[in-house]
Amino acid sequence: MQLNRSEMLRAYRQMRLIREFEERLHIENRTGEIAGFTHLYSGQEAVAVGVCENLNKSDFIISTHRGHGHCIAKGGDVPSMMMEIYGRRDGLCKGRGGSMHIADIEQGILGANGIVGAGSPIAVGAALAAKIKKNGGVAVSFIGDGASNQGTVFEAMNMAVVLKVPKIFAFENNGYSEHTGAHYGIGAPDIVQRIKSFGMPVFEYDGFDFFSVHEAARQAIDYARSGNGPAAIYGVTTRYFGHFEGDPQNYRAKGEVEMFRTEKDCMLRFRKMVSDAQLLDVAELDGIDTEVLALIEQSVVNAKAAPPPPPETVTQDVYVSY
Amino acid sequence: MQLNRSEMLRAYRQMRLIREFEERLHIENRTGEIAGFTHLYSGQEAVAVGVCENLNKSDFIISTHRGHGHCIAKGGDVPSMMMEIYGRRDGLCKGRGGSMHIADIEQGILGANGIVGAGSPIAVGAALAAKIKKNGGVAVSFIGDGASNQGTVFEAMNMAVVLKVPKIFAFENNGYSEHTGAHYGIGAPDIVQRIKSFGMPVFEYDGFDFFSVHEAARQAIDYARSGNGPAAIYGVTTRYFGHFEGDPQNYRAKGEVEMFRTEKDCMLRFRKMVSDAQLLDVAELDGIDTEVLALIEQSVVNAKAAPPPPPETVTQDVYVSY
Amino acid sequence: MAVKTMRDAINEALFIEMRRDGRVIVLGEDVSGGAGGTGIRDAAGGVFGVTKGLFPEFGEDRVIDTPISESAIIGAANGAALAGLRPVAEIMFADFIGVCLDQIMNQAAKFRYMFGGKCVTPIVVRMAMGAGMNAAGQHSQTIYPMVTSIPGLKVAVPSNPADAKGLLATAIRDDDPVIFLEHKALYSRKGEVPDGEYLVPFGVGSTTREGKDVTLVAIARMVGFAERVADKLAAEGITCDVIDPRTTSPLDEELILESVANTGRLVIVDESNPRCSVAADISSIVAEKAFSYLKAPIIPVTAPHSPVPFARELERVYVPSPERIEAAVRSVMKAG
Amino acid sequence: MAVKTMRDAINEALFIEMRRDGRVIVLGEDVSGGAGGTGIRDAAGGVFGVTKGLFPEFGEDRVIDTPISESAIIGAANGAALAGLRPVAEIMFADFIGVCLDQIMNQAAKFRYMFGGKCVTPIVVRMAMGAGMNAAGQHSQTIYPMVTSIPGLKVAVPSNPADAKGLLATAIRDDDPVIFLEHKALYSRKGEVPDGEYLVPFGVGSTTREGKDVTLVAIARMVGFAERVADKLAAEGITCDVIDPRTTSPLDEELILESVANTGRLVIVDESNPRCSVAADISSIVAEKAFSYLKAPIIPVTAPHSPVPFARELERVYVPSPERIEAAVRSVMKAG
Ligand SMILES: Cc1ncc(C[n+]2csc(CCOP(=O)(O)OP(=O)(O)O)c2C)c(N)n1
Ligand SMILES: Cc1ncc(C[n+]2csc(CCOP(=O)(O)OP(=O)(O)O)c2C)c(N)n1
Ligand SMILES: [Mg+2]
Ligand SMILES: [Mg+2]
Repeated sequence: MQLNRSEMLRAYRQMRLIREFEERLHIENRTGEIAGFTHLYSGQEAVAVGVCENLNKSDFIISTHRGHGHCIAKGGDVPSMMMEIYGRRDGLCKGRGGSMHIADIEQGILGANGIVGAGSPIAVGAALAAKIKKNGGVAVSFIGDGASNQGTVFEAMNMAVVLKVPKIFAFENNGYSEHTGAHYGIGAPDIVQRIKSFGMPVFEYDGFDFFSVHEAARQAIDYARSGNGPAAIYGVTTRYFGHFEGDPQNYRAKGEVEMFRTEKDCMLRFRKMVSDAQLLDVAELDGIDTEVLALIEQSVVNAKAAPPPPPETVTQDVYVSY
Repeated sequence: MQLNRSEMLRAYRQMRLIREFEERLHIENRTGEIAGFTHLYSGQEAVAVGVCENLNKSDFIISTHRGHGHCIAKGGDVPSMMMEIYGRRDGLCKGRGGSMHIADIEQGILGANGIVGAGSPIAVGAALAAKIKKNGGVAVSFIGDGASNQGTVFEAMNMAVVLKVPKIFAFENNGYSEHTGAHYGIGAPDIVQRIKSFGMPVFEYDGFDFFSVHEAARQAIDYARSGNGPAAIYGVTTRYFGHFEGDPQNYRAKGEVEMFRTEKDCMLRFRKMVSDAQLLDVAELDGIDTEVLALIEQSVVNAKAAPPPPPETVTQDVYVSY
Repeated sequence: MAVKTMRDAINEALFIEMRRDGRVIVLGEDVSGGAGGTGIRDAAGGVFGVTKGLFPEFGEDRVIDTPISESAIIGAANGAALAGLRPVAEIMFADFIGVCLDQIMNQAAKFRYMFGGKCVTPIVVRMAMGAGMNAAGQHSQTIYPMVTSIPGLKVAVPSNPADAKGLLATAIRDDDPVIFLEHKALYSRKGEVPDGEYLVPFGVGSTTREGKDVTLVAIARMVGFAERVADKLAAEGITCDVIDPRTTSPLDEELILESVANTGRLVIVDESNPRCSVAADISSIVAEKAFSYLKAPIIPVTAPHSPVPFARELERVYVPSPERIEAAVRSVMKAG
Repeated sequence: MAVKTMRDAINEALFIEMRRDGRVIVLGEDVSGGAGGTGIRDAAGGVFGVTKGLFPEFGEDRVIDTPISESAIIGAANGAALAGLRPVAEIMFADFIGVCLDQIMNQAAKFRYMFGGKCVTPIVVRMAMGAGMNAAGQHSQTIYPMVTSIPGLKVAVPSNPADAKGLLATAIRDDDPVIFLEHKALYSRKGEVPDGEYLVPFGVGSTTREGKDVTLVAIARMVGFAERVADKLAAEGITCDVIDPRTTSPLDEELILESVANTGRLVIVDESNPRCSVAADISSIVAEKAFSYLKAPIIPVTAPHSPVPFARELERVYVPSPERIEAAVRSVMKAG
C-alpha cells in the first residue's frame, strides 16, 4: 500500500526522532549523568516506526529492555521520556522506572520491560481484552532474536493461537543477543518456520527498509484486526551501539557496524528511496532533521535542569491503597 | 528391526506388569488406603515399554506426574514402587515421594515429576553430561500433549538443539490434558511440524502398537546416540482411567474408553500380532500374565503389611550435610 | 446466612462479582473443563470444583480455559488488567508459582510503581495451597511468605467460608494485584456465610477468641487448630486471644500489637517452613514494636525446614498440630 | 595473599575448582560471549566479567554459552548434576529467578528429599544481586529471603573478596544445591585474598568487629556499612559486635545468640524489603531463643516495602544507609 506524503513525512520524523534521541544519549552517557543500564535502538528505527505507523492510539504495544524506539514510535512524549531517563521528578514514570521501564499507558505503551520475553504474554492479555470488548484493537509485542528462545514467548504464541486473539508478534533479529550471535541461540535452522509452526502467518520484512516493514506490519495487523487470530512479522536489522552503553562490541567483526551505517542504514535508504522516486523533497527531510535536533537538544537541556524526585516518593504508588 | 523371542517376551512382561500394577491400584484406591494423588498409565503401556526397551541401564529417563509406567519400563523395582505408593518406610523413596515422585537414580530413573514440563530441561542436562563424558548415553523425557505447551518444554527443545545433546523428546498424546482435549491446548494445526521446526527429526508412532513405538524410538535413540543431537518421537495413545483417581471422565464421550479397551488395546494387539505371526505362543503369554499377577498381589500384600516411615524421618535427607 | 463449604462460598463470590461487573473474567487450566473433549463442557469447574457453573452462565468470553502455560496465564491476566479488565486467574496449585513467578513478582507487583503510578493492575490470582492431602513436595506448599515479601502484592489467606467469600469479593474489586490463597484442606470446611454481596476488608484481622494470657496468631488452616487449643486451655483457666490476620499483606499490625500489649505473650502458628516465614515476620514486628510488653519469648510454631513429605505418618508430623501449639502456649505461660 | 577485587576473587575460585575437578562445568548466557558472532570469543566472560578466561582454558565442553532460557539453564544444571557433573550455572541477575524458580524450588531443592536420600544435586547457581547501580525494579533485588526460606537450598551471601572466593569453592565442592549471590555493588570492591585453594565453611559467620553494647548483624553489602557505623561509634565508646553470617542457610545461629547474650541489643541490616526478610528471620530466632538477654527492642534496618526505584536520589533512600544504621544503634542504646 502506498503511503501518502504526510504519512511519509511523519514516518521519517519518527525515525529521525528515535535516531537523534539515541545518538544523543550515547554521547550524554559518557558524561556519567545518566544512571543505570541504557540499551540504544539506533539502526533499528525502521522496525519500530514501520510497525507503529499502522497502529491507532488505542492499540497496545509492549516493548523490551531496548525500549526507547518503540516508545517514541507509539507516541511517547519525547521530553518526558528524556526526563525519565535522567531520573527526574517529572519524567514519564516520575523517575522510578528509568530507561528500562519507560511506559505510557495512555498512549497504549505497556512499557519497556527488563525481563526478556515477559512482554509477549502481557500483550496476549491486552489483545484478549480487545477481543472481549470487541473494540477492534490489537496488541503488539516486540521480540528480539535472543528473546525468541525464552519459554514465555513460546507459551504466548501458543496461547494467542488457542484464544485467537488479535496479537502481533513483532520479531526483530538484530543479529545479537547481548554478546551472542542470533544463530547460536536459535537452534532452529529456520526461525520463520518455527514461528509459523505455532499456527500463525509470518510476514517477513527487510529491517533496513521502512517500506518493507510497514507493509509486512500492515498485513499482519490487518489479519489480526479482522479476527483471524495472531500473526507475526520477522526480519533482520542491526544495532549500531553495544548491547548496553559501555559494551565495546568486540564480538563483532571490525568494521561491521561501520558497514551497516554506511551501506544499509534505514534512514539513508529512506531518504534515497523517497527522493529517487521524487516522492519527497530532500529539503523537507532536512527541515525535519533540524527541527528534531532542536527538540532533542531542548529535551536534554530541560532534563538536566529538572528537579530530582523528592525522596519521599520512594514509597509512592506501590499500591493504589494499602 | 525384528525383535527376538526373548526381547518380545520381556517387552510383553513389562507391559503386563504396568497394566496389572495400574489396574490393581485403581481397585486399591477405592479402599482409601492409598493417600494423595495417583495418576494411572493403563492404556499407554506400549509407549513406555516401546521406548525403554531401547535403553541401557546407564541411560536416563525422566517421567511425569503419570510416572508408574515409565518407571517400571525403565527397570524400577515393582515391590519397592508399590511400597512407595503406599507411603511405606521401605518404599523406593522412603515414603517421602509417593506416586508423583517415584524415582530410582540407580536405574537411570530421574523421577516422576509433579510439575508439568519440568522434566525436559532436566533431561537436557543428563544428556549434556553424557555428551561431555562421551559415554554414549542418552536421556529421554516423556511429555504429555498438555505438557507440550509449557514454556519449559519449548526451551528444552531449543537448548537441546543448540547444545546438540543426545536427548530424546518422547511425546505421548493421550488425548487429554486433565479435562481438556489435546487439540484445544495445542494451538498448532500440526504438532509434529511444531516439534520439527525446532530443528530435530520426529519419528512418529502408533501408540496402540508396541512394535511401532519400539521402531520409532529405536530410530530416535540411534540418531541421538550417534551424536546427531536431539530427536523426538510422537504418537497418539489413550488412558483408560481418569486424569487422577476419582475423576469421572465426563469430558469424554460415553463409551469412548470402552471402545479403546476393546478395539485398540495395545496388549490385545500385541498378543494378536505375535500369535497371528506365530512368533510367540499364547500359552507363554498367559504364563507371564499369571506370574505378573502373583507379583503384583504379593507387592500389595507386602506393602499393606509394611511399616510406615518413622516420624523422625520427616527431616531426613533434606541435605547431605547442613 | 446459610451454611456452606468454603468451596461454595468462593464459587458464590465469583458468581456475584461476575454478575455485578462485566469486566471480571476468569481464566486458567480446566476452569470450565471439557474444552476440546468428546464429552460435556463445564466438566470440572476447576480441579477443585470452585469455578463450576461459571461457564454455562458467562460463556467462553469470560470463562477461559487455557493451555498448561502458567506464565502466559498470569501474563495474559496482567495485560488484560492493564487494558481495563479485571481478571481472576487460577493457578491450580500454589506450588506452580515456580513457573510463573516473574509475571507476579516483576510484572504485576511492579507496574504501578515503575510506571509512575499511571496504571492499575487489578488481577486476582487464585491458588490452592497447603498440606493435608498427602500431595507431597510439589503440591502442598503454602507460599504466602514469598508473596507477602513482595511489595506491590496483596495477599489473602482465608480460614473459613465467610471470610473466603468476603475477601475474594474485596480482592476482585481491589485495584491492586491480589494473591488469593485457598487452603485445600479447607475447601470442604463448612460455616455460616452471609448471603448476597459481602465484603471483608483487607488489613483487618479478626479476633476469633478473646483472652488475657496469650496472643495466638494463626494463618488459614491453622486458625482452626489455634481455636481448638484456646478452647481446651480456657477450661483450665488459660485464655488466649486468637487472631486471624486474614490478609498477610496488608497485615493488621495494630490488632496484634494491641493484643500483645494485653497478654505479653505471643505464639504464632504458620504452616510454612520456618525460615523467613510469616511467623518470623510477625515475631519481628512485635519484637520491634511491642518489646516492652513481652513477658516471654515469642514462639513460632511452624513446619520443619524440610519439603512436604508424602506419607500420612510424615505429613502428620510435618504440619503444626494442636498438640505442638498447646505445648508452645504452655511454654510461654511458664516462661513469664 | 594479594589484594584483589571480588570479581577477580570469584574468577580465581572458578579457575581453581575447574582445574581441580573435571566434573565442574559452567553454563549460562554469555559466560564466554561471542558465540555465533563475527568477532572474538570469550568477548564478555559474563556481563560482569566474572567468568572471563574460562573458555580459552576449558573449552566449549565445560564453558557453555546458552540461549536466553533460564528454566532450561537451571534444568540442565539439575540434570547434569544428577548424572554426575558439578555444574555452576549463571543467572545474570538474581531478579530473573522469576523465570526459573521452579527448577530451583521444586526440583533442585527437593530431589534428595523426595527421592529418599538416594541422589545428590550438587549445583551452584551464581546470581548477581542488589541495588546500588540504578538498575531499577527488575535488576536490583536481593532474593536471599526467598531462597533462604526454601528447605534443601544453601545460600551464600559474601561481603568481601576473600569470603567470595572461599565460599564459592565450598559451594562447588558441596553436594547440596547452593544459591550463590554476588552483590553487584561489591564486584569492584578490593580486599586481601588468600592464594591457592581456599575454603570458607558454610554456616560459620564471622565477627568483623568486636564490641559489648550492640550486636549488629549485616548481610552482603550491608556489612561494610555496619562496620563503618561500628567504627564511628567506637570513637564515642559505643562498641558493636558486627556479625556477617556469610551464609543465610545454614545460618550461624549460635554466633548471633552468643553475641546477643553479651550485648543484649540487636540491630539487623538487610537490604531486602522488610516483610519475611532475613532481618525478620534473625529477629524471630533471637526473640525465641535469646529473649531473656534482650534489653531493648530488636531493630531491623531494611529497604522499604517498595520495589527498587531507578533515580539516584530515590535509590539512595531506598538502600539502608549508615545513617539509618547509626540511628538504630543509638535507639537501642537509649531503649535499654
Ligand atoms: C529473563 C532475562 N534473561 C536475561 C536477561 C539479560 N538480557 C537482557 S537483554 C538480553 C539479550 C536480549 O537479546 P535480544 O532479545 O536479541 O534483544 P536485543 O538486545 O538484541 O534488542 C539479555 C540476555 C534479561 N534481562 N531477562
Ligand atoms: C506446571 C503445572 N501446571 C499444571 C499442573 C496440573 N496438571 C497436572 S497433570 C496436568 C495435565 C497434563 O496433561 P498431559 O501433559 O497431557 O499429561 P497426561 O495427564 O495426559 O498424562 C495438569 C494440568 C501441574 N502439575 N504442573
Ligand atoms: Mg538481538
Ligand atoms: Mg495428555
